[in-house]
Amino acid sequence: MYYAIKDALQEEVEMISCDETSLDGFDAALIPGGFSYGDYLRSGAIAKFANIIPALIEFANANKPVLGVCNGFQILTEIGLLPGALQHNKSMSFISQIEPLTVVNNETLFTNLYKKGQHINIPIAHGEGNYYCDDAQLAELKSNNQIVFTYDNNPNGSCADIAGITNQAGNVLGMMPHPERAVETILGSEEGLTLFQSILKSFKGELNRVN
Amino acid sequence: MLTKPELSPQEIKDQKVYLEWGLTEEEYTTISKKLLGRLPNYTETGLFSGMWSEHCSYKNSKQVLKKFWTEGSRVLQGPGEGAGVLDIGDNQAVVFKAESHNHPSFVEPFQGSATGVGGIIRDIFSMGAKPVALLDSLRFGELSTPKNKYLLDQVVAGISHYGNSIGVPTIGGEIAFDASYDGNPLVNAMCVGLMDKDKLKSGVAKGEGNSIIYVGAKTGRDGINGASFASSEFSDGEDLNRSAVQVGDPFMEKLLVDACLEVIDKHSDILVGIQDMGACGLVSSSAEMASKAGSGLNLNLDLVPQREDHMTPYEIMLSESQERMVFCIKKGHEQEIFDVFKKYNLDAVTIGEVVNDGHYTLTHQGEVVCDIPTASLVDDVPEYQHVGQKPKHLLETKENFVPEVTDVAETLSKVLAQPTVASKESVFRQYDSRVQANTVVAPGSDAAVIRVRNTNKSLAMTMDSNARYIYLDPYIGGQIAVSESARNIVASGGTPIGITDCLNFGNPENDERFYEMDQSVQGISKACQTFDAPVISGNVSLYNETDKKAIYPTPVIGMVGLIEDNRHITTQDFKTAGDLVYVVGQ
Amino acid sequence: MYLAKIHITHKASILDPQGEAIKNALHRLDYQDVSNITAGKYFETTLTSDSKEQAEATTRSICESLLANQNMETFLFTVEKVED
Amino acid sequence: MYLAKIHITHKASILDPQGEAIKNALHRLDYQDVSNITAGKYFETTLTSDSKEQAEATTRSICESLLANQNMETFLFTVEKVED
Ligand SMILES: Nc1ncnc2c1ncn2[C@@H]1O[C@H](COP(=O)(O)OP(=O)(O)O)[C@@H](O)[C@H]1O
Repeated sequence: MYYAIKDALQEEVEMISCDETSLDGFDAALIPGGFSYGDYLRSGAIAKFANIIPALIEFANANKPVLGVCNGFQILTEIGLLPGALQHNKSMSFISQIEPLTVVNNETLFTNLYKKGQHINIPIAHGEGNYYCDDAQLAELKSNNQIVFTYDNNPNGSCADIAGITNQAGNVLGMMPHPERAVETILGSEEGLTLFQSILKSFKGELNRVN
Repeated sequence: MLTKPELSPQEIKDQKVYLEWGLTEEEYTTISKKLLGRLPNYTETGLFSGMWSEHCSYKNSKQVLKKFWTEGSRVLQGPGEGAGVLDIGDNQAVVFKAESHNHPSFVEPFQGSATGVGGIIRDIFSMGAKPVALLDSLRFGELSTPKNKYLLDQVVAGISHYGNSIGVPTIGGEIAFDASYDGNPLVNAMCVGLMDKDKLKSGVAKGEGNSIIYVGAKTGRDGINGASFASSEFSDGEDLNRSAVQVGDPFMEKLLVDACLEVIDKHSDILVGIQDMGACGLVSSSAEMASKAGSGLNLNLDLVPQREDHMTPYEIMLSESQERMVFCIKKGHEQEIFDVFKKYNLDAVTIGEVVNDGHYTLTHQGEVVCDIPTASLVDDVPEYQHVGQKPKHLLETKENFVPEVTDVAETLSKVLAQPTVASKESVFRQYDSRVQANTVVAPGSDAAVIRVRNTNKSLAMTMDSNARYIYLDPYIGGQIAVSESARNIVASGGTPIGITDCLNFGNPENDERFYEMDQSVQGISKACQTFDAPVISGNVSLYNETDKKAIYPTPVIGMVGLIEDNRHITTQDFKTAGDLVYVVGQ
Repeated sequence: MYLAKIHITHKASILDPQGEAIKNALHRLDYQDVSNITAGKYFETTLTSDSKEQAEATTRSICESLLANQNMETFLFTVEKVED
Repeated sequence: MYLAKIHITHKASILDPQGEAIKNALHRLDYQDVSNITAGKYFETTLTSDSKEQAEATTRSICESLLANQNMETFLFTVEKVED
């Protein structure tokens, strides 16, 4: 994630320890994948008590962009910034492969450079990526246009083929696929870079950059 | 083993307990008469049994290993350290090694393979390198039995669990099935790391008064004396009397990697030596570090972080608890190390110091429980000379068998349906092959490719072996194994630069099995020389027999190639309809 | 000292992938009399709380905050006094 | 119909990284009265066996063959008759 921003997007990026308590001065928070606390108990369950979390919630509530990828998505559901939960894949085994997705909503600050209905290939790599929410919640996600990405051939059993959703306000995106692993041709795809460029674009349009 | 009361030296001699622990009569006599001049006590006998096992001492294979070609212009570190190191230019080096975890994976396939991965990763970062890729080579009996299916599932799940959690991509490997591996599956893992050439570290303890620091997880009663256990044949009944299984904790290891690399990066000047605790745990790591410099050590076992109560010196020294390392640190600078580990919430404790008298001395609860020459554990191990004999099946020539193919399409689809030949996607899709975002060619092609960030270079890597060829002609078969690896590297755009190996064989005390090992090593060595790809590291797993039946001779080759220009990277698949297909070679 | 025994189970209305996988495996292995199986978690904690009430309160609190994900799981526990 | 309740726990002396991770998290969260926690598994199965003995035999067998890894875990279960 760090290199995707620094090398591919060529923007300023800084790694913040989970022990920090402030996100002051940052424009966007990106929560990468990667088995926080060993993923013991449930993915993201223990991470929700990291020192940085209150600051993250405040940051999100201030309507600043927050992106959680893979374990980052799991953490966002655990701390309640996104609805639902991520269960074990239906097959009960880890799945690592390149996955075709559809961009369902291109009107978010994360997807404004994609076309609506565009098919993109992004790698997935997870054991607990099976998105679950109850029917009422699903209806709400749909009516608010919160479903951003869906799988073309649902690999893990997610309800309604969901691969990524935003919160109601649209400033928090959680997704299981890894856009940061698809930012250079040498890695097989650049189709994830568009997501980061979209964030940048929405900034350049709307906000004066801090720093 | 856990509840046995400690026997006196005389009782050990009278009851011949050392035999149970894998020491022979002659070895015991050498120890008591020649090396110590007295009877070893319980703890000392335990230490000898571990250190003198094949797994730690290579006493039956040294003679053969000496035949490997280990030179070449790129070699910065050949066999003998945690892993081998090759120069790849621009002050960068690649570090790699393969390791077997066969026996533990049979006893407990998930944790056995997981801890195999954990162990090989520690070998890499203990040299100062960041682990960038994992590969695995697996052998099982035919998939027609539930037991073999279970072993396959669990072994793959264990590798996936550890590699994925720690965040090192598993990008290649191989699997084959054959009845000869029934009851003796092979689980070999290889790790590749990258480092700045000038950061190279070694596992040595020297300088009187320097501190021995223990870091990482606490010591429990896991896999006590596993090495002498791994070095003996086993029979089917053994499932019942195993000692406690080692459980890996990849999250702990991730912290350990980060902490150790921080020490190597920022505190290099005070770091005299570093080594991981692998087979035979604390005794083997510390004694090997000391023996390299001809030093002695004083260790106080009460200071060793312990997970369980009432552990005996024998258990503390021979525990194979995972995720632990030993440092030798310049006297007076211990606090710098403690500060680093504190940040990561890991134990770091001074447990003793280097001395110049050459003695390996352990105290426990105020008593000296071991006082022996360090050399007796490491350097004085007997080396056995074996003479091979050509196996009978190679003497009886059989008539050439020419299969009759009536329906080519049908035969082809039958061949493709063989588990050994069929696609391995169901396995490698369980491995996170893209974490770290450097994977250019993921599993599914000839060799896997990892780019070296911030350069225009990449590394290609592969693991290969074809045991049947080696069974039929060990010398030529050994050459074929290396050649297959080299073809995989070249077909991916790389130049072979070196290999590591895992020598999986049966009982070396059997002349025919020894012949297979000896000949195939010579074949491998010859091919390596031809390709200018030296052997820089490796591992030996002998006694792979169940009820006297040995596996096929299975030396596994792990090869790394250098791609000097990323434009040379090539993948296996056909690209466009209408392209011409050429066959090259003979 | 108190001992809490905690059971975490999937809510009935939610598909339980682990339970399903095990059920399928059992049917393949010809355990025909197993009609259903649900998978959950079990924890035992020892608590040094001053009273049973306090031990119960602590246990409830760790279930709610950490051990169970109440979107999909429910918990049940018992607390008993044990020898120190 | 029979209901079996199955508890699977770690053998003593086997490292339980999950229990450790949870314990550390609880201590960070200032649950000081939790002195220890072990993580295990809990299964409930319904069986259509003809007798309680048969239900017990089946349960034991699936514990041994599938649910528990006897290298590292031990199991305990109870079987009771329930309404169909
Ligand atoms: N155990 C394994 N782990 C990871 N990748 C594997 C494993 N087994 C096979 N593969 C991958 O599957 C592909 C095909 O392997 P293999 O059948 O051995 O091909 P070949 O015979 O052409 O070398 C390779 O990319 C290889 O790395």
